[in-house]
Amino acid sequence: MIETSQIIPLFVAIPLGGAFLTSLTSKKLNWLADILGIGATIVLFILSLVSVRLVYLHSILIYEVGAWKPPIGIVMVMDGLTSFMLVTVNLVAFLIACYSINYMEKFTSKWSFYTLFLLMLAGMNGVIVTGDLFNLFVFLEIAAIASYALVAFGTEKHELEAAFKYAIMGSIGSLFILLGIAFLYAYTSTLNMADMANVLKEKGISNTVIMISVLFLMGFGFKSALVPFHAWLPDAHPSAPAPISAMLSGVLIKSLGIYALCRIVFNVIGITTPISNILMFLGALSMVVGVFLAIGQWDFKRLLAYHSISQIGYVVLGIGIGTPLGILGGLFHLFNHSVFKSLLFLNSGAVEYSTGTRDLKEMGGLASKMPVTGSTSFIASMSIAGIPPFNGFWSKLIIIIAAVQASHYWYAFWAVLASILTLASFTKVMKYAFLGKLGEKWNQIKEVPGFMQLSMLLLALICLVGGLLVLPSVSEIFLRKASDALLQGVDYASTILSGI
Amino acid sequence: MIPYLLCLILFCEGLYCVLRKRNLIKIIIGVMIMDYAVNLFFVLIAYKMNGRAPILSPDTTIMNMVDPLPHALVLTSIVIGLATTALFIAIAIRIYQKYGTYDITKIKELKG
Amino acid sequence: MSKERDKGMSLIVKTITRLTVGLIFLYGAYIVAHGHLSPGGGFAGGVIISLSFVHLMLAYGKEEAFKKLSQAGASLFENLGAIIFLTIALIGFIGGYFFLNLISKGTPFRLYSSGIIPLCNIAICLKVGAGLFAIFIALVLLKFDVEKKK
Amino acid sequence: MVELNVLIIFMIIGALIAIEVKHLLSSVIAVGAVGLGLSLAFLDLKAPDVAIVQLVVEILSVIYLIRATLKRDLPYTTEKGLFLQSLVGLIFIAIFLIFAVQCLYELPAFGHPIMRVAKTYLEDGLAKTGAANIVAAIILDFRGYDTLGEATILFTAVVGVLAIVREIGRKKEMTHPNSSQEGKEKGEVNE
Repeated sequence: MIETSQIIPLFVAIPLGGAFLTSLTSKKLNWLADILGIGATIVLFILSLVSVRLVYLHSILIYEVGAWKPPIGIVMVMDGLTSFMLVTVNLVAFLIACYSINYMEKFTSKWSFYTLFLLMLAGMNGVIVTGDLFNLFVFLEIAAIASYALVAFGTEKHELEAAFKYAIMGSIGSLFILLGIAFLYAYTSTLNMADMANVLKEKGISNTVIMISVLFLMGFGFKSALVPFHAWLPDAHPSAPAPISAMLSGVLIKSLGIYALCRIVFNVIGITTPISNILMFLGALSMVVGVFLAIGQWDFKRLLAYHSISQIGYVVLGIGIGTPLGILGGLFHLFNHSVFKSLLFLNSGAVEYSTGTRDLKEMGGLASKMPVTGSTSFIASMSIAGIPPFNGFWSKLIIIIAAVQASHYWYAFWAVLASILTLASFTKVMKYAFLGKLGEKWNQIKEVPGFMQLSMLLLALICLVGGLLVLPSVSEIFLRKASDALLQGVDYASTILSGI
Repeated sequence: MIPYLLCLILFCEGLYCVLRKRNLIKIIIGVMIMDYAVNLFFVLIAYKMNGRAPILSPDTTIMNMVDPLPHALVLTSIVIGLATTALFIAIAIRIYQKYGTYDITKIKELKG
Repeated sequence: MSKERDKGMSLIVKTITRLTVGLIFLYGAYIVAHGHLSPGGGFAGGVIISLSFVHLMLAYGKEEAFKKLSQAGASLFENLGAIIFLTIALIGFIGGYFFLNLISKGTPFRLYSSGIIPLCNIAICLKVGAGLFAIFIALVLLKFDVEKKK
Repeated sequence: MVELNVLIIFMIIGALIAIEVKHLLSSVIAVGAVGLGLSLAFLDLKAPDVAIVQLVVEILSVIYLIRATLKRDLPYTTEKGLFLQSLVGLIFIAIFLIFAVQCLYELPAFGHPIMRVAKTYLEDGLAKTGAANIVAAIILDFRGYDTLGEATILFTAVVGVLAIVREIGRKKEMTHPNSSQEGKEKGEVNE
């Protein structure tokens, strides 16, 4: 099994090597940066698809870094959830790297963009594949620091301000996580997650465990912008360049926030009823507050950012319900959201690229001049609003059914309400931006360049066929494996320690 | 017990500074103080009564040493703190260039 | 760094700096080389080396310091350090594992011992020293004035 | 461990001064004192590696901070009209402290760590890695992957700082009503 598990460190080594090479070689040569960025991301995407196949064959892969057995050394783990997240992250990253070739022409210093982009990707992949708590923190910080710098990439007034706010809140979240790790280390005297789960199971529930759960909830709540901790997101996500907004909203808050939280809460500490209730409550709150704040917005990207809060609420609600169906729905919605929210941010970037504005009131009738952008953003809007054949519908349906089955009728009601309000909000976007009469001053605009069109079309295609993932034969290899990884709870420990 | 408590008070002091102060440099200082407190907490939980520093020497064989693992973690965490501080300072100086002040109440351009 | 500071500080400071800066650099190098035997290591040594350059720049002004290590040079060294470190990690694949310590361990308590650890220390030292100095240069070169509004 | 408590109280007082003093440069100097106290506390806790790194890092971060505050016309900080906010902050902190104290009783007592994993490092570290300094053995061999991450974080910060200090971010003139018009007509690119 050693040969097949050699694949795991590549998920970190390739983007890191790409980043170092980009920064070393392409300060003068923009095309080299493009090639390195695209090359690294496409290799990673193919490897992530391979990893799905490997998980299907072996069900769990474990790699010991430096040949040290856990808990002495660090292990990397690849199970269903890991490969699911890897596919999500690397798919979106590859398409966004494609999009950036043209879009980032408008900015100076392309090499530092690609370097930071690849470092952020390395950080996210590192968080996903690791099986060690402190290592998770280190890679989380890589991704976070790269994202702070990327938010300020345009170096305009409001971008710097948003970046400062984001950086401060993000590092407070990180410090809470670090304090939680310190408490856990003092309590269990180990850092390996599987080993830690074993020790915690022996000791049972105590005040310390509750305290640690609260610290992690606050820390990862900051990272994933759940409602009481969401203040940075509506500033930071719109201020970044469009590909980075797509990356932040699409995958960063999920891999740093939701994935890490789920991994720790489900597999290390063990889910209990109070934590599950808190998760459901926070999810429902984010869902409703996010959508209400989004309705009044006229700035395209800011509106999308508020919808990110709302959609993250669906994911957390689904996972918090804790039944197999709920977790499946939550993870499926996570995948769908990363696809259609990235697409929407890329659309907003395309509109900004052509017209130079983000204000919905100034647009109108753009669909006639920009057919690709218009049609793909129609698909994405219908998808996020939950209209039948598109993927968003299926995942929301599963979450609502799961809430009803677990007799949380109120949460189901809030989910339906938020979905209706989302539809209303996106009807507004379509009406003001793409339909209606073409404004006088937009007669000269052109459709965006080829690579941008290509990545938007591919994402729209995934939105269309994404619903097929719930078919029993398909979900057996992809989604079911991921939800099984969470459902096994603290048995994670015995699975891993026996797999060595 | 008492060192743990004092260390947490230091952490809360930093948190108070971040929540309360309205000056960019003061906020950075608050984050630095929180960082110090967490690092101190790691080293406190590693301490062993009458232990030695975890460095072996050829002539003695005393094994009553403090826990070396948190020291390694703190080394990493100090570097992370330095990196974030440097980034904060760069952003703060750029904000000063744009607005001419470090006062956060005067530079609120973003709404909501 | 205002205009009059560009030429550096007074003669006394310059003389003292000339005497001490080499020693500081040497001390950093010593800490790096003995990282696996005594307290210290690549990180501490790297910071000390970068502090010696910072010291030079504060005392003599920008031009003198750039003659020793320019910004391009600093970021080149930083990249080299990062790539050497990653390469050391990847060389482990020859033995079958990422980060495998496959060089002979040598005799304990000697300078030439413990496999990849001293090499890693040197790579980290290059990276940290050059990187922190690059940040310092970037902050110093930043004009600390309010931009004129048009 | 009286000296340790004294050192931490010194740090707490230093931090209070750093937070409350009006003059920014004095505040930075006070932070330097806190960092020095922290370094001494590490030395007292038998962590010489960490103490050295903390000392040198403290020097460097104080230099960076002084770079940001070395300006004559910087106004003194003023705080006013934030009574409600400080009240909420204080209540939150009080709740946090009360809960934290509850669970401090359940942690192993001060000076008696469990050392489940650490025992292996101390006993086999020299034989398996050949490094006499166990901390160096951990950061570069047992947990070398963490150190790769650490080095990458520093690299990220350097590239991030270089990206942020660019004078102009966007290349050409754009009709951009939401953002300000500054920084676009500036001269050369600062890379």
